[in-house]
Amino acid sequence: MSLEAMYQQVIMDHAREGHGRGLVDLTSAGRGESHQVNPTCGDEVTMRVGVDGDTVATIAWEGHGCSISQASISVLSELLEGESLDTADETYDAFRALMQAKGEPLDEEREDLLGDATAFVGVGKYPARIKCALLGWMAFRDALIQARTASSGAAVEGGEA
Amino acid sequence: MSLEAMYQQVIMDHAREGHGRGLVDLTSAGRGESHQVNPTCGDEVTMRVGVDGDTVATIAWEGHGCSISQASISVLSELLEGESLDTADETYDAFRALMQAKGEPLDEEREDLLGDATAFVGVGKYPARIKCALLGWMAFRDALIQARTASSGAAVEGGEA
Amino acid sequence: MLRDLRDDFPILTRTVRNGRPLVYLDSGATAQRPLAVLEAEAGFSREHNGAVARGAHLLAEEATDAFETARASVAELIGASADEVVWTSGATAALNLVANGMLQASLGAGGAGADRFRVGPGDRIVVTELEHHANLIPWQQLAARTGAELAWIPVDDAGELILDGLSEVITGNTRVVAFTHASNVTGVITDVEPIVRRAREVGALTVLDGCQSVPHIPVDVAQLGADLMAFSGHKMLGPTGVGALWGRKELLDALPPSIFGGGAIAIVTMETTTWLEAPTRFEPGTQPVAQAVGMGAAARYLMDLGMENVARHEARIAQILREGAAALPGVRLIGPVGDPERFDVLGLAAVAVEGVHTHDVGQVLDDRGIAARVGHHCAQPLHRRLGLTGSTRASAHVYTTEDDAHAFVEALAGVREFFGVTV
Amino acid sequence: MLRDLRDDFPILTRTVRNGRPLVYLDSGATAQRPLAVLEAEAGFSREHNGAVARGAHLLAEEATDAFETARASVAELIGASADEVVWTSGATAALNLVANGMLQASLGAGGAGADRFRVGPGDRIVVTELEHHANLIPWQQLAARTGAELAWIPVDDAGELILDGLSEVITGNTRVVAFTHASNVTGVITDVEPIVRRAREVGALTVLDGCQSVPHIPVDVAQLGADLMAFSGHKMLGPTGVGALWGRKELLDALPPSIFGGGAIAIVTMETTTWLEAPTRFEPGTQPVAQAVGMGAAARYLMDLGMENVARHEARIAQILREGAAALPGVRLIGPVGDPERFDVLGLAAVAVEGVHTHDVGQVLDDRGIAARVGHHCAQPLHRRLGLTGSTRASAHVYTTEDDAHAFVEALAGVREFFGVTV
Ligand SMILES: Cc1ncc(COP(=O)(O)O)c(C=O)c1O
Ligand SMILES: Cc1ncc(COP(=O)(O)O)c(C=O)c1O
Repeated sequence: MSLEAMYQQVIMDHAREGHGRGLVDLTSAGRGESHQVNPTCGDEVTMRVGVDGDTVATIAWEGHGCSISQASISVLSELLEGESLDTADETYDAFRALMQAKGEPLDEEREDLLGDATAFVGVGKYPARIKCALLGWMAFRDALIQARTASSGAAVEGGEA
Repeated sequence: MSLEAMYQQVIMDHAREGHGRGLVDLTSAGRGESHQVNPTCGDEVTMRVGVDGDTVATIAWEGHGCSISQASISVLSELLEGESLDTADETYDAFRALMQAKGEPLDEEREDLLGDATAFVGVGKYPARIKCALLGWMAFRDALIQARTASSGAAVEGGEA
Repeated sequence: MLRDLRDDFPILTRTVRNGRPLVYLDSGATAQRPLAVLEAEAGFSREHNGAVARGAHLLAEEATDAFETARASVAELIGASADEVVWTSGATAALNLVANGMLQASLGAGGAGADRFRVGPGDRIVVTELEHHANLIPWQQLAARTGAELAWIPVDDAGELILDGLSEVITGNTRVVAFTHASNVTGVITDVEPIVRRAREVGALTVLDGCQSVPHIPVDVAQLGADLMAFSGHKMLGPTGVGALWGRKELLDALPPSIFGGGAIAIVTMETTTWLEAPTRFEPGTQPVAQAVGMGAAARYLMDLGMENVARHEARIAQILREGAAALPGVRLIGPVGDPERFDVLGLAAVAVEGVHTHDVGQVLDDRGIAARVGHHCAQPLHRRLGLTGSTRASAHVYTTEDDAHAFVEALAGVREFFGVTV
Repeated sequence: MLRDLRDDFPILTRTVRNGRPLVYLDSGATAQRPLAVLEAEAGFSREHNGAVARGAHLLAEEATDAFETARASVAELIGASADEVVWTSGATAALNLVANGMLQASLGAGGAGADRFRVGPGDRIVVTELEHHANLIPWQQLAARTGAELAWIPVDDAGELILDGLSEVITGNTRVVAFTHASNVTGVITDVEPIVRRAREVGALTVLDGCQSVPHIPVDVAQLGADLMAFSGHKMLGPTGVGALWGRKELLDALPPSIFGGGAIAIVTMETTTWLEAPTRFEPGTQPVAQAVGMGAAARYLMDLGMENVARHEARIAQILREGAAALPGVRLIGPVGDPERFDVLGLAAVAVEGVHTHDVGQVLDDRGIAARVGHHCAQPLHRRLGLTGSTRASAHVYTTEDDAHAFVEALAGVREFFGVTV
């Protein structure tokens, strides 16, 4: 595989653009925050996720890292903000599957879900870089679980009040 | 080398006889005692050496070990009790040399010094057994140094009195 | 039974003293290695060597892959999952990792999660009287440093553990019970269940020394029920320089590390360090990578043979060694003859010859090309308890033949005569 | 200069990504091994494997002999005597052996003889700001466990140690000063003399990290004047899984052990243990025997080449790497360019490329078959001090060619363009 195939233009663009960058304060009832570190290189991300009912309302983050990790966080932010919780789960699973696929494309259904994120297919060929691509997704996953718990807790509390 | 060549009859006899066995109380002005352990097998010897003027007056010991270590202590006791300190030193050096000689005999002069102890020549072929043969000699050396120090201390004190 | 596998072990074709063929009966000390292991280790160095988990280049990737695949093989051998297996430099290091982690915890490391590892005055640490020094001294010293009390399950005159009074030894204040899965002297395979049960009752951790079990009998950590287990590569047909600690993941994640360095950490400042999860937190510095690959190959080799088959083969050897030795006049077999049909003893026999020192016995064996072990086998307290300073041990592995075992018994039969000892 | 020795290293003929020939520039992480080492290690296992210092049989004798001969070779390489060299599983283990021995002493082990190893509140432990984690965390944790204070010799903006204010850092209450002989990031060879002198003035022990010096330049412990020094086998063309601690004999004899097991002891009862002299007291359990034999062969290989020749060869590589990298726009060389004529830097260059993350730099290199190292190289505090999270490092050894070094500089020159970064 060529270097150009790994660093597709979509990735280069996202790495520069950084969708969702900036740690805004969240206002949704369901809020979660996660901090993840890649121990090999010291790259870090802090991500906040806000949940509104069944929807991922907000994704906001701050961090630094390689172009793969930065682009991956940017794609994730663009892809999942405003999506349903179910779609977020499925997309997360699809992205993990893509990383395990050793450079092979997934089925059409999951490719559709992943959109721009399919550009990361080449990363699956480089085990050392999978951690980079997953850094933001791990943070998202972790923050989302918290946000959901908080959101359903708030609902229950609300119900009790 | 055959087993018989290592376990010469002299060695077998000394192992049984155990010259000098029995930890008698020493009365010489110069007295020393040493305790040595072979860590591989836990064999131990406690040896007392008494020095009178220029002479090794008494050698007494207690301990347990393999036939090589026991025979070696017995030979040593028989060989050095009553000898001059100089002869004791030379014999000690000769025995150590014999152990390093990898089974080859030493020169005639040192063989004469060693007497029965030349029978241990075969041990030098077995590095793991050299420690066994040396156990008593180490104890002797150590106890002798103490005895000498005590003896010359006593002499000085005596001189001062 | 086992296929004919002598050709897999190049060293077995060697001759030793007086040109005699080698009869290797010292596998309990260190086993010989099959070509599959030698090749895995050397092949790794020749073709794939790189820094594990640290580089972004191809060799680093291949090395990481080989290293982790080996971990999975070793885990499979003992029925564990890979993230519960920590590489160490050997079983001794693995046992010390636990005891020294508990020392670190006792001195305050590890926060609240490390509470269960803390010991101090009023607490008890339990071992057995037949432990190998590697599973005694770490605990003895942990007790000495922390003020905890060391107690032990005693052995009877035959060298067997006395499990009757367990609840008086494993008392309510016991924090950890460390014991061997199989004795390297008596050959007896420990009845693990009552000890683990009693330890659980009082909330004590259990640490198994699997050095002599993992290489010789089927071992399934889930079934054994202990919390942690140590074993070595070189005793299971693998290389020296590598071993493993298995432990329940949640325990390993909470145990403070006691060896510190690179690769095991998340964030390091001059003042503080945060650690990664297990197993990585316990693997600072460059690991024995080629050796781990070799140990993985050894695990594969054993699994291909089938551990049941291995155990059955060694039970047959045990029978020849133990019944043979026990029947000789003036020879004392340490431990029971056992019933190899029930797999209650290992393929080894340690004996004391009346009137002949173990070093002298060993010399006679060596003269006949038989490599056995002499001395206290790193179990001084057990020997002392039995009124001995040492013994002579023959111990088998997959490549040991019945002829090897017979040769030992036969040589032993002539020892007393050679030294002129008569009853 | 060096003879042509590429053929000694089988892995160098490999191809990597896209069928490109391997350009191995990650020797600072782990070096490749010559056939002489691979053969010594495998040949030992194939023909002489036995339990060291424990058996009375021929194989045990041969194994012991090979193990001790290897120790003598390693000692010779650093100008020490054999009984001052302790085998460990690596440099990380060796450094921890010292720090954990001091912890044991601080908790009361070792009697009066261990007084000089005790630290506690009011005492100071000194390291430097550029240490590898392996020579930082053990001391940081020793301080945390004992209440001693950790202080460090700082680095300047260029990454060089500031030796001007030594007496403010190494104060009268300093008990130990641990510092690297050569930085694995800046490549600078430490001016050992003033640090040792000041440490002696205040009666502090000195512990050198010789990981990056012993494999690359002539090292003579007597001349350096430090008290203890750690180094690894795998960085000096030897196997993984083995390393060494050198120390003055009287210090080693007094330092309490911190890893406990068989073989290192004189007498063991259930309650107490007495230890043998060094080096044996620090070598419990089955040692990395085959690996020690391999490390001995590596020492021989280096001595046959001549360490002056090795240093001269690597100085030439250093020049190409460092001058080359420093001259590239948007590339920051960490540490000074140095004057390889004066042997003040190692044959390595760690660089930060403006606007491009080290992982991305590494990917470009990897694509060209160049194996370099990316990340913080286990020196987070140094990188943080320099305002970086990571860097990309090329590091050489005896087999590195000038072409290898040029290939790195050339590939580096194209990185920023590939990622569309312009000044
Ligand atoms: C300067 C320095 N110290 C210590 C170490 C640790 O050595 P090892 O990983 O062989 O234990 C290294 C290697 O990573 C190093 O470069
Ligand atoms: C029962 C037992 N435990 C522990 C050990 C120590 O293992 P190692 O020397 O491989 O660290 C041994 C081997 O000598 C053993 O037989």
